[in-house]
Amino acid sequence: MNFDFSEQQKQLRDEARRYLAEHSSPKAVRAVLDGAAPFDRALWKGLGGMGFLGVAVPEEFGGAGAGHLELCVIAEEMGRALAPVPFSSSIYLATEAIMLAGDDDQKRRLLPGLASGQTIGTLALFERPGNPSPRAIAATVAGGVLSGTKVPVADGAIADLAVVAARSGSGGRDTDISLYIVDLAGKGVTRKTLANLDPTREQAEIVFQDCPAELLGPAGEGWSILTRVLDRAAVLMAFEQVGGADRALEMGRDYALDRIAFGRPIGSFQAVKHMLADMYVSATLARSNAYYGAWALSTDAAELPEAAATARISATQAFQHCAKNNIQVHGGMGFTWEFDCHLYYRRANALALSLGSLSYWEDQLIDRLRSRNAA
Amino acid sequence: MNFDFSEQQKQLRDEARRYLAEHSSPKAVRAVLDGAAPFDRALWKGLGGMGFLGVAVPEEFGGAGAGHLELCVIAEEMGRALAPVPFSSSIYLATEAIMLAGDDDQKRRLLPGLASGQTIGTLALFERPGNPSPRAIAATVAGGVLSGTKVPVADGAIADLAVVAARSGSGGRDTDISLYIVDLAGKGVTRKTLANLDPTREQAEIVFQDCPAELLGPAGEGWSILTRVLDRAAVLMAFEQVGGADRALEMGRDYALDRIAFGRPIGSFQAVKHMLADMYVSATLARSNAYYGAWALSTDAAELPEAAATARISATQAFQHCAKNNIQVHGGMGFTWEFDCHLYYRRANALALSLGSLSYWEDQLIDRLRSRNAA
Amino acid sequence: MNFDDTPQEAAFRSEARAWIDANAPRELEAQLSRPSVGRVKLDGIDIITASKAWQKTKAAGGWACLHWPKEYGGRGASPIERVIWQQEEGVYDKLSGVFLIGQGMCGPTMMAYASEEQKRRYLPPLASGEEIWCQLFSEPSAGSDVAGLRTRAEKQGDEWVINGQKIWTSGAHYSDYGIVITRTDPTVPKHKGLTMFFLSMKTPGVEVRPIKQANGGQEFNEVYFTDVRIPDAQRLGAVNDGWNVSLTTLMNERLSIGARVWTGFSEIFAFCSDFMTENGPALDDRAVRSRLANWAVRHSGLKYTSYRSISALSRGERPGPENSIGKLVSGSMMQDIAAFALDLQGAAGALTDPELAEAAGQFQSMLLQSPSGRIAGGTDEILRNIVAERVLGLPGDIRVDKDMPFNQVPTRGRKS
Amino acid sequence: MNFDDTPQEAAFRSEARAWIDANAPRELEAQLSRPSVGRVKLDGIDIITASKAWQKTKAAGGWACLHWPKEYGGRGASPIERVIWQQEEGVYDKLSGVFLIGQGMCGPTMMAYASEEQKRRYLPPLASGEEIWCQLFSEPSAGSDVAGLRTRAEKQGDEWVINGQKIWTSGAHYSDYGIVITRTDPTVPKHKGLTMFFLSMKTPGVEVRPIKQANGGQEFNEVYFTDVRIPDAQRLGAVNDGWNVSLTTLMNERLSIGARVWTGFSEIFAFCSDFMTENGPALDDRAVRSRLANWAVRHSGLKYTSYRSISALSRGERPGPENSIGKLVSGSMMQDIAAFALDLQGAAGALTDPELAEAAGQFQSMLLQSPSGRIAGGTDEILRNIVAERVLGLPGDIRVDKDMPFNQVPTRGRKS
Repeated sequence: MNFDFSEQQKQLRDEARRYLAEHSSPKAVRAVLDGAAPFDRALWKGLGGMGFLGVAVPEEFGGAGAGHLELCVIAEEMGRALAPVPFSSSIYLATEAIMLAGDDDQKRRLLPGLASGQTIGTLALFERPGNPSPRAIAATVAGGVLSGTKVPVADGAIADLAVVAARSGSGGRDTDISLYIVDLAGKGVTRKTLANLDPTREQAEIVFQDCPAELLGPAGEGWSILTRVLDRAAVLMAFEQVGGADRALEMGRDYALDRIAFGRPIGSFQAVKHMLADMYVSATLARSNAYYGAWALSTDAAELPEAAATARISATQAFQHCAKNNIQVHGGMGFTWEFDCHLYYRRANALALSLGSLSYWEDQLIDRLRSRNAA
Repeated sequence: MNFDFSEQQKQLRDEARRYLAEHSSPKAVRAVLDGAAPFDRALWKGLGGMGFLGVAVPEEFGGAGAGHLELCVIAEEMGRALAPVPFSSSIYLATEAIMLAGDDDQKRRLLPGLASGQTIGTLALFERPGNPSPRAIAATVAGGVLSGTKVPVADGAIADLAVVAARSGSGGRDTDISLYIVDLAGKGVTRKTLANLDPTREQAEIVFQDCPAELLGPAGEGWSILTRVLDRAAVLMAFEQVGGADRALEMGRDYALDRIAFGRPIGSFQAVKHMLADMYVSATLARSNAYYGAWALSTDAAELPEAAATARISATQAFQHCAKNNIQVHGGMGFTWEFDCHLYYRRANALALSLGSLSYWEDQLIDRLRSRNAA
Repeated sequence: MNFDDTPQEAAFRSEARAWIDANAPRELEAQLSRPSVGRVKLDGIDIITASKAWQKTKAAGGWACLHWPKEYGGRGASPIERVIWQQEEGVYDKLSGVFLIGQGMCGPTMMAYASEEQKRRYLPPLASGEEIWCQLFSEPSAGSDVAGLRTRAEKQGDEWVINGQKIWTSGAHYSDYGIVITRTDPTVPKHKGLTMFFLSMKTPGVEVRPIKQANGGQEFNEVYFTDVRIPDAQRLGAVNDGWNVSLTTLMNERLSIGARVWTGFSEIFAFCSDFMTENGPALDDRAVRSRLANWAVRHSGLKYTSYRSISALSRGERPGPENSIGKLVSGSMMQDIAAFALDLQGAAGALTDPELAEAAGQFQSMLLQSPSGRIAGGTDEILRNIVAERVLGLPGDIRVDKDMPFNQVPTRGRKS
Repeated sequence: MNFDDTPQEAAFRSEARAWIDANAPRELEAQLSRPSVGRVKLDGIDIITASKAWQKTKAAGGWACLHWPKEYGGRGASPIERVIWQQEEGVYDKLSGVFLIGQGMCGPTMMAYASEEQKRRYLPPLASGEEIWCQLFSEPSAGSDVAGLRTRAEKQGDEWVINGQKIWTSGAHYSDYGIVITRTDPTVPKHKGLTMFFLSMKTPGVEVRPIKQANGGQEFNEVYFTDVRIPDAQRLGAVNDGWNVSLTTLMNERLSIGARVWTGFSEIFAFCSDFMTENGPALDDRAVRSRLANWAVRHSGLKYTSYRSISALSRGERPGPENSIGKLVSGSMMQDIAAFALDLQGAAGALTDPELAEAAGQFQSMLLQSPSGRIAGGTDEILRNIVAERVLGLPGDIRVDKDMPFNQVPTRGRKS
């Protein structure tokens, strides 16, 4: 058994960490936070140049042709560095959807741009408050043109193309839903950036009015493809969350060692020690579950649905827990704008909601465990 | 505002505490635990003699004619002393049901015995695993005779009479249910004591076969009466649980002050201090909620349904929490038969299930808050 | 056991109610009734201006600082009368926020330690809201461990020269005066070398800089002292007895029992009643119900705990440190409630624009504000220590610096 | 990343599997497969007898104490081979419980500190299960603080005389030998005056008394020493160096990684799938699902954490104290799971008779057993300290007794 990443994969992780330490420094993150730009374009280009964006894309489509395990280690570092770029939207969602459901022409046309970072993609799924559900999709495609409103769309205002879930029929059935590729620079697209919990990641409303839409995957199978895309994204996002949780834990640990109160490091008080120990526990469980997800993703195992839900829940809990209690360890300083604690807190809570929230994945997990047990 | 018990009520509490310290000592509790007898008959007689059993029963029916606030303070002391007697079954359930729904003749006939302790009563409600529900009642009364099986019945093997919920019609409707008084010494009654979590309180299975049954309250209103009885019992039980929680907290605190590890009292370690602080918090919230219940019960306020559910949930949580962590504070010694910690742990978990468990009362509380908000 | 007033209390209540009916700024009622997280914002009028106006009206009518002696601008009322007043004042109480620290903490300290002349000069305008006070205690290196403060005061002739930095000073930017605790002898153990003063915030050398908080708000300040000179007459209490003086201040904090409990429960219950999931109102979902029920009993428990404290006050007893549990319970509860509300909203829960977000974005604000609820005014950890030590009688933490000269206490960790 | 064996591992696995297929006591398989809380009970055969028989068979086949050197009764196997063996042994591993302490802790200590002659005498029968060993460390006044022990050993000529009391000695009543740590110098700080010995449990003056547990079970003992005389040759390590010797013992505890994780999750999932509420299977209830999902991810997290440890072993690395989290997580989880299962059962949840109770009473047993899961083998609080100190590098607790002569350390609290 080798339930760990290979030496090469670990080297890739180290490389990504070094690169991001330099190019996604707290200062760079804060430039986006403070509104200088909706994302760090230079960093995005750099990541493309390093080959990090297309690491899981086959060479024939312009990627590095490595695999999903490689993408997992990069995702972890993205989370750790709070990289202010549309990595999850473009790579976990748009690229994965096209790799999964695109025909050869679509892959040839679209993947090279996504893999290099030339093109930014996203997934336009949500239309109203609540979790992913076919019943919540009202956008329609008729005669090859899409109309409807999607909100929120992560990185929606900076993306070049969107994979859009829409109804291809009017029967109101789950099988009326298909996926489409839409050029966001095309006519009929109106976009608006919306204020959100984590200003280092963009969120938008997109109104589509009679926009040309290109079918992605078989008509009527949109929801089942989407489910598989979300599962894959859940594993990748889990690594991003684990990276964030780890960094928040480290920050808390470091502060507890440095900060003196009552004549001794606050990390010598059991209240603080045990808070950090509990953070370590949740971060460790989340990491192990993410590894399970990575194994299932990389081997396309039958366990992927349950592994993805497990990884997602565990990572969401860990990042929220570590980010929240990192502030607590820092005390008043942790609640200043100046300290970086709130960046992790914002990111943790924002990531917890993307792809569907905890209660959604809890429900999914039980359904999946039940059907496996029944099988 | 006086959101507290009166001086006389506090004196009654002190009196009950003194009496129980002497007559319901750990030694007396352990005599029942170790199986010497199903309950402490001498203590029961003594409690009757002190007037504690009939404190809320009107004087004309042989009670002290005080009120429910007085009964609350006694219940608290019963919980604190783990009194091994059928107090809750006979007083909170049987006596309350008869006071609430009995006609004048029934009250005259039955209350004096219950108030003095001469008669032990109980409520025979449950028939299968799960929480209180009219749909779970299958026992039937036809032609004035009852047939069916009730399990578990608290104090069922030692009680003299039972208030029994049974179907008076075969329509399967909630309004087919009525309450009956049944003489447990009569023919057709078969009883069996069942092993349970808390051997200081008896649990039984009762099989009724064509037993004479006397209607209590209007026919067809059994479930609505029962709901009111359970609400009243929930408040009284909450006091018993608060008493237990308080004592478990005290035991933990005392041990933490006495026990030395690493050269100092374990109560000087924050892990232990904060565990005890959290126990104090839950015990205090439970006490305040129990007072709210007591106010509603004693004034027959419109808020009683929600106050009862609130008191019940809070007290159940507090007693379980304090009893469990009292063992933890005691470490290995807390897990010996010799130390009294497990007596509180057993009682806390047993009381949590009687009258319906936490999840049942949570559901009830939300229903009740919702209807109040709608009103 | 009852919720009824005594005859005297009832008389007081109806007098208060009648006066408020006749004098309160009704035009602000609707705005003040909106749920708000953190500092209240009003449309069209500055909150300080509105607060000063209402306070002035109250002072003129004899309803300011009820429990203070009349000669210092109060009414000489009993603690329970103060609670009744608070209940009757209702939402207008939100206009007292800016005076809370001055009237609740600085005033009592002045009352205990200032000269008679000073009390007659400073207390009435404090009571009437004409002058606002702040409290300069915390420092960057002295948060939970307030006695670890480093701001120095050195005697030069009949003056003291203060140098150093304070932090988390609420309202410093609109305050006229402040009480400040300083270190006057660093060679003795930390609690023994402190001295308290009061001073005008306009004294040369005092500089106030706002702190931007994690949620983007600015409610607190840093205050820098550079060669700030004040006369010895502005000293409160004996030289090097400042720790005991500060305890007076902090004790008074505990006396102000809120008759209202804010935990976010009412808000989340209302939200779950209204919010429609695919399967109907969120309130029908058993998982939601279970969470709500648990918050309901905590909310109710805090509410009736405060009623029990009020009853104790009514009997003339002093409420104890038991009240520390309010913030301990509500702090993490609000954080949980906010996260749960966002969870129900799904991806849209990340949107913060009040025009777009569900429930006008109140849970998004609550989420970003809530970490401070577990820190400001005593961290959860300090509060648990207070409960454990002062209520349960457990031993204090081991204080390695207790008997150590302050200038030998380490200032950095990691094997320093 | 894969679950596959290396070729060597695969060869070892198939050899082990074949041998087990041919030799395991199949007649016990069904009984051993039943869920069990605490000590396993078998029908018709005593667990000790059954365990000794299987261990003897394994020893004869060269499958006992796999990682021990061959000359002491082992196989000289690698740590990963040990894990593979455990996986293949499956439910028969329940027959190893009575040897766990002897082989896992006493053996390695003997290996490190006994004479060659002693090792050849004692280790092979320990490995083959002929002789069972126990570990005599804890005392009534020395639980989490093991070094606070008071059992004295005094040198008289070439012998040591031991007096005192041990507690929580698992298996003392069926053990042949034990290792015992004693205080040999009470005038020096507590860690410095300890000495380790081994002895026959039949030595005159050794008296074993079973402890009745809170759940009614009897798995542990008190062991009294009254003028027990043993030769100096039974000393392990230097005089007053017993603390270091004990660390060898305790370190070895951590090396035994379980390939199985027991949290109660599978049991509660199965129960909720089967149990019918009024509205259908409990598994359909959203409140139940939410709880289960949270337990599922903790169970899974522990499982894959152990897989990661096994991978580290497989690479030849030593697993770290990270493994402490297993018990920390599963301890309170089992307590919560048991309480929740009873909650679903309502009033009937209080019944403990396996014939009557739901799911054969397993959750009732779990509830009563579970408090020990948070205490035995290191309390939750000690485990959090270990994680904080050894994994995260946070400072140790302040040890007031560290440099204090042991006989001056206070023994009772409350201002003593």
